[in-house]
Amino acid sequence: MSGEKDLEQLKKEAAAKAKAAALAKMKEKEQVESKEETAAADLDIAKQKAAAAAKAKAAALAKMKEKEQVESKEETVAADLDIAKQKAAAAAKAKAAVLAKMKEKEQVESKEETAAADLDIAKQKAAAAAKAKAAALAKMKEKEQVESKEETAAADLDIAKQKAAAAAKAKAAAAAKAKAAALAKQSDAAGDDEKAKAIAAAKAKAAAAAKAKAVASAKAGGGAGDDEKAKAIAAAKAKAAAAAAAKAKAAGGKVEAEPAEESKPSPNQPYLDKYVKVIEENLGQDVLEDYYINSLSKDVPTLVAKRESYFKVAEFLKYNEQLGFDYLSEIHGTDFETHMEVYVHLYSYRNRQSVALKVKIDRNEPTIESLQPLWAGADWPECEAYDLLGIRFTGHPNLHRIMLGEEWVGHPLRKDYEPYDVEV
Amino acid sequence: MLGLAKGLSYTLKNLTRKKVTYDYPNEPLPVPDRFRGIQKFYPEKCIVCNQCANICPTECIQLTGKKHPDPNKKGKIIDTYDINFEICILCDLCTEVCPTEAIIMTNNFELAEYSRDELFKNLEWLDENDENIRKVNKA
Amino acid sequence: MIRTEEMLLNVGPQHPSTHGVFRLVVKIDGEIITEAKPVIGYLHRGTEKLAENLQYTQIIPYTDRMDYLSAMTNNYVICHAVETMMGIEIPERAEYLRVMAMELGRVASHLVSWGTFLLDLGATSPFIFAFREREMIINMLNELSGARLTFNYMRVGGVKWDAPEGWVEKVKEFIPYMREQLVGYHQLVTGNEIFMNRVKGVGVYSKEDAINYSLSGPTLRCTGVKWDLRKDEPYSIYDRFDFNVVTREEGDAWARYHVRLEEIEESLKILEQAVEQFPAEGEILAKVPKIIKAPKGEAFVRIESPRGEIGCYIASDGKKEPYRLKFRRPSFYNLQILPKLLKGENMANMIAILGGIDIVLGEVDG
Amino acid sequence: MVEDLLHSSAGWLNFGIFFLLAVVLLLVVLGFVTYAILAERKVMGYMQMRHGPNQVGGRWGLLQTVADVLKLLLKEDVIPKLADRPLFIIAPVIAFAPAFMVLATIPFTDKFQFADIGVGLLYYIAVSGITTVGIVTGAWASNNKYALLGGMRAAAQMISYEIPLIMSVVGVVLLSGSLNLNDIVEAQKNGWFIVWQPIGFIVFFIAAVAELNRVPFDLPEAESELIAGFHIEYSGFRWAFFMLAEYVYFFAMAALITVLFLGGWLPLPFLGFIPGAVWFALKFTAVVFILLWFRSTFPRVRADQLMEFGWKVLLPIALANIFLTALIMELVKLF
Repeated sequence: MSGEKDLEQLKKEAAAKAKAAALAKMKEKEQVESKEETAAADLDIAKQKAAAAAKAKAAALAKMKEKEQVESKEETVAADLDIAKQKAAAAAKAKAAVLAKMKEKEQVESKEETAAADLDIAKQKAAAAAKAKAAALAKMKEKEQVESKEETAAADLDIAKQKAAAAAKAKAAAAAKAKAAALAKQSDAAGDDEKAKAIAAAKAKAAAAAKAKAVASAKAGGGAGDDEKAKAIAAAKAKAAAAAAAKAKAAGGKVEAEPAEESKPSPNQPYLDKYVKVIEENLGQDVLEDYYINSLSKDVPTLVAKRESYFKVAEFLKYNEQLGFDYLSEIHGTDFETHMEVYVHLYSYRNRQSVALKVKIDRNEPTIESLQPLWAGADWPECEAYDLLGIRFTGHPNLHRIMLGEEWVGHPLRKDYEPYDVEV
Repeated sequence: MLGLAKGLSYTLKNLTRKKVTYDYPNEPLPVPDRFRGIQKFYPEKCIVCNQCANICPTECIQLTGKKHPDPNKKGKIIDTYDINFEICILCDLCTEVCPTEAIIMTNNFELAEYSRDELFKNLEWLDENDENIRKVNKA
Repeated sequence: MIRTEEMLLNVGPQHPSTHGVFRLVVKIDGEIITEAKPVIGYLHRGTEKLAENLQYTQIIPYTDRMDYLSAMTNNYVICHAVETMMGIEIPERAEYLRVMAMELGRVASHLVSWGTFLLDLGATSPFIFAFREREMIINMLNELSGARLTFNYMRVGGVKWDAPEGWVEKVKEFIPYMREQLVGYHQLVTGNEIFMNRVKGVGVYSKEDAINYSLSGPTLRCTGVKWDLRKDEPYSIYDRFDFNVVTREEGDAWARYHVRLEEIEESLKILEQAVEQFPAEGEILAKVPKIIKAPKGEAFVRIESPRGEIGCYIASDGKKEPYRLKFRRPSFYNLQILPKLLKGENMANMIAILGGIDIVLGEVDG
Repeated sequence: MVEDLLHSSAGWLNFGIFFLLAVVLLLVVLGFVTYAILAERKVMGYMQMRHGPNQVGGRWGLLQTVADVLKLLLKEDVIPKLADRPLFIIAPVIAFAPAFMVLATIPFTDKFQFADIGVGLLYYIAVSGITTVGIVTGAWASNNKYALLGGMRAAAQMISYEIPLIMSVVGVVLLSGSLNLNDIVEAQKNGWFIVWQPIGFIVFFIAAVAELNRVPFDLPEAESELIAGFHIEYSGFRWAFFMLAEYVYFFAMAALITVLFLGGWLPLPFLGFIPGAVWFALKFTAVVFILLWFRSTFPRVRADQLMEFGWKVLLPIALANIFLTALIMELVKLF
């Protein structure tokens, strides 16, 4: 409660507007967590003094830019640039988040700790830049998009400035570690309290920061794996560190998949090796983009085909003597915002083995060969993917909007779908 | 022909068997204690934690709280509490998350109304819905 | 000069034998179908889209409404997918409760399938008899979960409720009763010459066709493919039970009818063993975080529902809501073969074939 | 009584008497239909382990059908826009009138009969065929594809089963030596024709069920295939007419079977003290019950199998039955 006076002071100085916004936000149920993360990430950013960092980040963000997100993105970029120049903005923002959090009953104790710490920082800094804060608040409200963006951005910055991001920056490390811990140790029940505790603990332990940093960057590598371009930047520098971290549980990214196998070989590894060997022998080295064991999905061997060789691979999987995947269990598409993905789950009754085949396709021009000529069972599911995601399957005999009808506007499972209403 | 005769003998035997139907509107349908019916709400127990409104998959619960009238006491008390039974699917999640068992299920399931508006139940109605209250609410 | 003309006939979406809002546009020459085009989507509720904004716990009630005749398996598949991703071990008692609930659901589902199939063929009584037994199952599941159809019983990590007092005994008593009734079913229907003429050789497809068209469940096993995920890719605790995978070779409506009825018997066998092995006490919910978050990545699991292979694909970005949720809905896949089967059949066979595939429209349309 | 009237001179008085009698019979028939429907629902209910109607008219639901009929009378009369209006209106009448006409020849007891005509049996079969015309007319006039399919099925079924129906009674006619229904009953004094003509009875019974469009031969209105078949577009009282025709035929056919094969009003040996009317009612009820029993047990036959069965099984058997009967009669005469 030592920060009580300071709190009053700061309310006058900096948080007059932020408080109102923060109070309104309190009622938004799921945002606390993302706010924390955002705040932490912003703190991290705020500590970067070089303008070059902001530039690099802006570039990274620009790469991810999707057409529908332009507006919010511009806000974000602007905000980040400001932040990079001024420490105060981020601190105020963090405080706003902290104030919001304070009202949450369960977390009072740990949060007050955090608040006190934050206030110290906040005091050092000049009066809050109202404009930057407003932009930041707006950003906070867009939880999903912003969060992922921030993650990547923060990660990029970390990598770019690995030297600059010294262990002394306890706050950034703590936040990163908390985040990493939450994501990596899901099964260990990383509740909100625990995370808050982690922040406090990490603050005290500056030594742990270096390690947390490594984890964070490793994770960044994993996160970036979804993004082709970010991967190019991140993977180059962080790959070695990422492999060392070997967070098998964050194995969504391909980067970690192979090291994970080394640590614990999957029972299905021989099958994967066999499939890859047979495919590469017959179709050449460059038909597969990637292959790995998906340890989250009952160790199913997963092949990622290249866009142009997708049909060839599928055909081969069905007709090759050694593979013989005669049963199509499932085919569907997913909109990953940076790209579309078609997921095919095949099964061979002859060999009693499954395989998952994936292919990434361009989101703006989602066209792919139909598997209907190979497996008649792909007929309707492909229509469904066309209907709900807008993926066009060339060579499909009767591609129609199977669920919604031809007159429906838009493809609902796309992440940028807006319901069309004639009356509006 | 044998198969036909077998079938005939089976149906003939059923003529005298015990009837299995319920005399439903005349006699209330027996339902087990766990049965999920229309909610009952205890305003005095509610601490306005919003968990029920957050967990509701159909977002049919709306509630507002107000400051506690007694200035010495902290926290909030419930001001309005509405459940829209047009979209409520009686999934039981609200009672599952409620920390004080302020909202619980009853075994009443008859909810037919002549107007859709009447399916919008407010705090008073939910408070008065106090028959056949479920005995066990948490596993 | 007699001129014949093909008629375009709309069967459904409101038709007593389409088992829901399913429409079939058939071109008929007299009563012979020359072309059939199924039209679906009348019951599409966008479960997958809705799920993107719901927590995993909140999705479970939605799955109840997909295959509403065996909601337990739907509950299971989503929980199973999340549990697989998070690597949660389920307590033994919860596993047994799940298995018993699912197998009771399977019996109930096959009973409805049996009753409605015969109702489609014009026999009214079997439907009522099937519902008599189903009512007992539903009452049991009602006692267990608190609802008759939309159970919302399973949770990630276990089940919501423990078995009430005396429930396991009720299940135990039900098993011999159901066996006795099955004998009656065979007496009433199976040997009936009219029935046999209606179903034998109707809607035949080969093993290759069945696999090619991604059929699963009884529609696949009726062609002689010995494939049951409970046996071949055991999930839950199915590897502890001794039961057979029922297959037939004919691939017609008659074979499907038999596979379903015999599967009831196999389910009863599983139930019998589950009741025997049921642990006297134990946890029913594993230690799971309060807010369930699947780790970043993706998973696809499939299990055996009464209608076939029900699968669940989750792509997660580590949040409490799935990034993408997709159900592999067996009825949707099974129905694809319909246009092929209907070509050249007459109206009466159309009903028999459709009834034999046993679709649930909530599942077809998602 | 009726006999005298038939031979008396035509006049308003006689016409009035006839008219009155006809109305009485109509009411009796309507009463029968009312309770036949109730009986059907009750029997089916009991066989399916439920109660059937039990709300209107006491716990037996005695007024249920009355309430249903009242409801039908009060319903809006809907005629589809694209229907053939005159035919649509007249079809239920064409379907119903013959059903009532055939009742005239049925001898309920030795005294109670409206028209004792020499070719009673032929009259019955000939007139009953007209109903199908009404059904086809209604089906066609509805301008609905399901109705059309149902109507076509009805026509095909009538043609296929009318022939075995007639052929199977030829044996009875040979034995009794008359087409007059009274004479046929009298000829059964030495034993019912179900005993002398078992094959004929079975063929006749099956064909009769098919003629009645009842389960397992209810193809024209196959609920699960054609939804309601020929009367899909009919509602209210027009629909009631079709139902009425169906149940009056049900009544007539049960009566005819009683007369032809079960000895009409004749009592069982040593039980002659019970009046003929009671005997007739008992036998008649037994036939009705069997038909209802069928309904709650059997699935529906498929259209092509129905045709095959009629032409390839029933007709040859019926012809063989005639031959066999004639042969045995000749042999009996020889010795």
